[in-house]
Amino acid sequence: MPMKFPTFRSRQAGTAEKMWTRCPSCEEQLFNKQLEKAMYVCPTCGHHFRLAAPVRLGQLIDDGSWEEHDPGLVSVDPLGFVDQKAYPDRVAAAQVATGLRDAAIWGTGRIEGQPLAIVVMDFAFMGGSMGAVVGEKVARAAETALEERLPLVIVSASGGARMQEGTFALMQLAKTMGALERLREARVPYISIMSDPTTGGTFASYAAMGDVNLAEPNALIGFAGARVGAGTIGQELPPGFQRAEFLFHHGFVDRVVARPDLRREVAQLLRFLVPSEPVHG
Amino acid sequence: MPMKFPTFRSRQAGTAEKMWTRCPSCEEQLFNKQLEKAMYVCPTCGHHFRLAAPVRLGQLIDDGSWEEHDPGLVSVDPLGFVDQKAYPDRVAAAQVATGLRDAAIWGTGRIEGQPLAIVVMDFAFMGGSMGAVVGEKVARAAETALEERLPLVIVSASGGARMQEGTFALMQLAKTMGALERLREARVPYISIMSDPTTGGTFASYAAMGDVNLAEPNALIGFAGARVGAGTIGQELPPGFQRAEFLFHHGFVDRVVARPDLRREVAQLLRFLVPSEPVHG
Amino acid sequence: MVDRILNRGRDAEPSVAATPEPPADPKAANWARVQLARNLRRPRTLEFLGVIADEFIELHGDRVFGDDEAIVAGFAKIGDHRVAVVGQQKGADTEENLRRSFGMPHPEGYRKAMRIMELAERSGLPVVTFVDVPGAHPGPESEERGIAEAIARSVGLMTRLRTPIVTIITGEGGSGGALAIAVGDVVLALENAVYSVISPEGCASILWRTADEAPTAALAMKMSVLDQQALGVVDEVIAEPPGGAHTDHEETGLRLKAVLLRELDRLTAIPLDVLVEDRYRRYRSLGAYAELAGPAPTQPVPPRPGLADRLRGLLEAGQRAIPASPAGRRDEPPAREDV
Amino acid sequence: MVDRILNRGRDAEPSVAATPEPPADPKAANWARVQLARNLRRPRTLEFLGVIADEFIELHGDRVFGDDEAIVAGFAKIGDHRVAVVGQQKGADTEENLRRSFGMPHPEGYRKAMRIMELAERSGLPVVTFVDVPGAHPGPESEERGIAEAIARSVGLMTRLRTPIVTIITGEGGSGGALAIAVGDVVLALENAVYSVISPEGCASILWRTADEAPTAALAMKMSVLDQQALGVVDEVIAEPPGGAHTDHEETGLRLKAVLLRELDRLTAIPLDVLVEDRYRRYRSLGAYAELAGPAPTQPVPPRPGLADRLRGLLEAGQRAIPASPAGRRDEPPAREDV
Ligand SMILES: [Zn+2]
Ligand SMILES: [Zn+2]
Repeated sequence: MPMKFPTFRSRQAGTAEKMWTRCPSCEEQLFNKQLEKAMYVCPTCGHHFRLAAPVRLGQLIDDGSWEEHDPGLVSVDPLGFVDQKAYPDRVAAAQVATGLRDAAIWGTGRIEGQPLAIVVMDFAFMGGSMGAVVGEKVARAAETALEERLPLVIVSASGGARMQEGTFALMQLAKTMGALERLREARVPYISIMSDPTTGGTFASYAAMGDVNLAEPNALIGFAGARVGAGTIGQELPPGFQRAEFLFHHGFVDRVVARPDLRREVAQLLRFLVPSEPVHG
Repeated sequence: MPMKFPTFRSRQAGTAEKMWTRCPSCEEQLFNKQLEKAMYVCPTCGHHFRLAAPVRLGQLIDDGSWEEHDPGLVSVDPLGFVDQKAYPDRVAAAQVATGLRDAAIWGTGRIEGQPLAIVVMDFAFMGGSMGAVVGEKVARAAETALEERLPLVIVSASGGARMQEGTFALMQLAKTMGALERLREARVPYISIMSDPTTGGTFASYAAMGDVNLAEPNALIGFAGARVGAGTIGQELPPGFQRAEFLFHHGFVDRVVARPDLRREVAQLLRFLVPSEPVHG
Repeated sequence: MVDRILNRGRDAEPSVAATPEPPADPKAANWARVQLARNLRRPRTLEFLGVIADEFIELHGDRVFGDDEAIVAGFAKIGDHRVAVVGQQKGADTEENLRRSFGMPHPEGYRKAMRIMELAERSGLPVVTFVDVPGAHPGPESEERGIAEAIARSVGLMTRLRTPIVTIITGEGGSGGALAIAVGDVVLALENAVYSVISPEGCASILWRTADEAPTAALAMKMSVLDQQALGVVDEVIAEPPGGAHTDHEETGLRLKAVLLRELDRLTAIPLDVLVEDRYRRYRSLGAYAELAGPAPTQPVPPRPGLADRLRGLLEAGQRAIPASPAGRRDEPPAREDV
Repeated sequence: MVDRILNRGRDAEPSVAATPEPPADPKAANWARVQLARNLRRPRTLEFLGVIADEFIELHGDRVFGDDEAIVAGFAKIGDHRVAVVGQQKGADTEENLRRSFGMPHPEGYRKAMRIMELAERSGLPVVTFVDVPGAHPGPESEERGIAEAIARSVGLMTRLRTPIVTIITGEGGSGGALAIAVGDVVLALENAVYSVISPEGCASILWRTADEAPTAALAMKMSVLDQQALGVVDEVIAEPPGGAHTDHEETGLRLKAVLLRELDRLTAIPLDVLVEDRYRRYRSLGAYAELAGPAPTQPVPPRPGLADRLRGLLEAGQRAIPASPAGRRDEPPAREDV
């Protein structure tokens, strides 16, 4: 049951005159033009703003190298799920708000000239939740990366599995991990980049399993909701709990990378991870 | 430089009249005949006495199934090592005292009818220390197990590497682990049995790496000497530190098995670990 | 060990309290199933093994940090089949429940499971998993020691393990903590078991803003295994004795055993390459989506900063860069499942 | 990162204090080397990389428990070779020394090393290890989290890793804690490095009953790498600048780099099957023993208990069954090495 194709309005409609953004961390008022030049990192306190998928791509890959794959994938409503709102209405609203069809886009491109397959998630689309479309895009990206022996990069920004798709959303953990395991066996490298937030089932599948795991400073990264973690168990949470630096300290993140260094570090890692000549097995 | 062949005296010479043994744990005086019937487990407190290699074999394998391999391997003195005693003199004394040529014997046999390769160490031979002979026997046992696809069982009783052989003793860790890794890749099962004590380099090589790790109750199992652990770091040691139950609690021992159950459990495990038909890879 | 299991089985014989007839109203009926799935006297892995296994030897430890008693693992002989077993275990009493963290595994539990599954692969033993996991342990140590990494790795391992895997959802199948031991060639389920991406309470508190709507969420998520069978997530549902599995462990176990042995016979006859490829396809195809034709609606990718004068695009993006407040961020609906 | 390394290099430029000429007496001369090997200003992994690497990107974490800063690991470009690097790191000051546990790795350090070595294998990168490990960390947490398992596993991995491995003993090579990152296709060593199965102090306290005899033990164990080269444990010794490596990090690094690049050129030209088989043979053949002809002196294996009347054998065995007192048991000479 394909959904009716939404009409996309420009994101700036009705907001063209808004020129300033307030930093939620230091409260500084920042001129959007300046903020964009700073890659959406607060010049005052270093807060890393969440990024729209196209903006993330623009920061990472070579100009003009992007080619989106499978743009036509859209969510359906397998459960006929209705909470305070019907699932299809939530999807349509998210599409209109973001200009995306779902919470991830994938395609091929280059970073400092090196070809790669890349998936970028967008938290603004229903909290970056992973349903069948996100899972399908990750799996297709991994399968294409394997066929063409392209390194894979996934930039996560997600609250976890999409409840409105029930266990189908949960099954995306197995779908994506299955594809990534084949990629690993074929010795095609995979770099996971965790941005704010990367939680729940997204963290408990592809986000946690990079050959190299990178994270943006202070990004929220965890499995259980902190409310649950504290609430149900009634323990006090350690300082910095579920932040990128906490994960680094506990051995699950290779490097915490400030956004301005991200493109350069990914390029550098790819020069090491991609075998110059095929590895004689 | 082969050593002069020692003359072996019976272990009981001059001790034939001694009929009693005092339990170091509960101080009970135990009649040796009774103690042997009890497999050298104190009937009063359950203390597991250390065993001579032949006694251990007698408790584990089917009567008449034992065939020793490479009995002629003896230590030499590569460093010309002399401390308060010359190394060759220590070896000769140990040979006379134990009736063994070195701290381990290996061969083939059966447990409840199932063929296997087995290595048994003897703490009474220079503290069960691992030099080139012990390493060679473990490596030959593993290589034979691989060729003939026999499951391998190693019963450890050792204070660690034999200092008198210097780095040659240390290299036995690599020699034995190399052979065991090939065994694992060939999917031939290996069961490690840790008796009192299993420490230092012996624990840090084959003893720790069984597909299944069994340990006797209260056996001392650890890497660093407790003196070192406490002394150099000045920390208080947790209760039961480096005992079998401590290792079990921390996830490094599958089962703590009382001696009377050991043969049965090994036989049961072998029935699961040895593929009925060759595994189609 | 088998004796102990059998005793456990006897400990949990039918209770005098009979279970209420499921009500007619679908929401109430569905919620009644959730209650049955959560019944404290429901058999767990060791109780099932006590009924169906002739031999069981438990193995312990993750070889890294500890031994998690919320997961039991070992070798069992069931009928003519020697298999490796991995399953969740709750306690028969409070003391045991504390020891077993009320059946909520820590990372050590999943790492032990992986170790035994890899050993089963090397030894050519099929793997049977018993799933009754409300969720992975949500505590801070669980996060500190990498619960998400352990779940992801275990799920990944099971997708490629070169030996047959039979998974049985016996009670609560909750989120990634359950899936971590539930990726199989065939997924069986007991009649009153449930399977969901998040607990109904968690779902309700996020989407309905109150846990009181849990029965509504439970119905909306179609978490009964009969609904899950219709969706293809569960392959076969095994009928429970009248009143539910907790009323008759023996009968429940025997019904389960019959289906399990049939599946083991079937799966062990399939060449491993075919088996593993079919398993991959099974999960590769789960989930529903549509594929539209036409160009991508996605806006053009802006060039990297440093290149000048593209203010319009920058402004648009600027709007998107505003994060929610840290407070709101933790549960922006409908963003996330919890354990 | 590279900058930071270079700075570290500069921090440790030659000290004004000149090193004493090694005395003539062999024991004293040998002991003087041990002191040089332990010199606090001796270059460690990051200092060497600062001199020899054009690029270095450090990777962190064992994916299980933590990140051990006593071990550094990552990717480096040395000459034309892209390699994975694993090495020990001490601190340049007390604060850093505490952070890096004075260069004594915990299990997490070896597990990080294994992760990076496996990644190197998949990516076709040779592995270079810098070894200056007095020993694995001897503390209780180290034992609790499986230091022995981590060492055994790492040693085993290195014996079969399908990529070239160059190991360089740069300072103290102490026991299993050093060997865990020192199994290589070729083992190089700096002139004043030492390699032993146990620290001379530990050896002396066990065999001579006093740590004061450490210099005697050091000579008896032939722990200088020149002696180790004669034994075949070390393949090549690299001359240090006059006064020792700590007096000139730059010159030491350049000498090391020349040999390292030559070995990388050589090893990367060898087919992997041959390389790994040769490595296996290298360690398979280390150690000296003799093989006597004739029957086994071993006494007949007594039958299992329960079968009666074999009192003599039982008595004999009975004598052997008497353990040392628990106190004496910990270090029955000459039973064991320490870390
Ligand atoms: Zn700010
Ligand atoms: Zn006693």
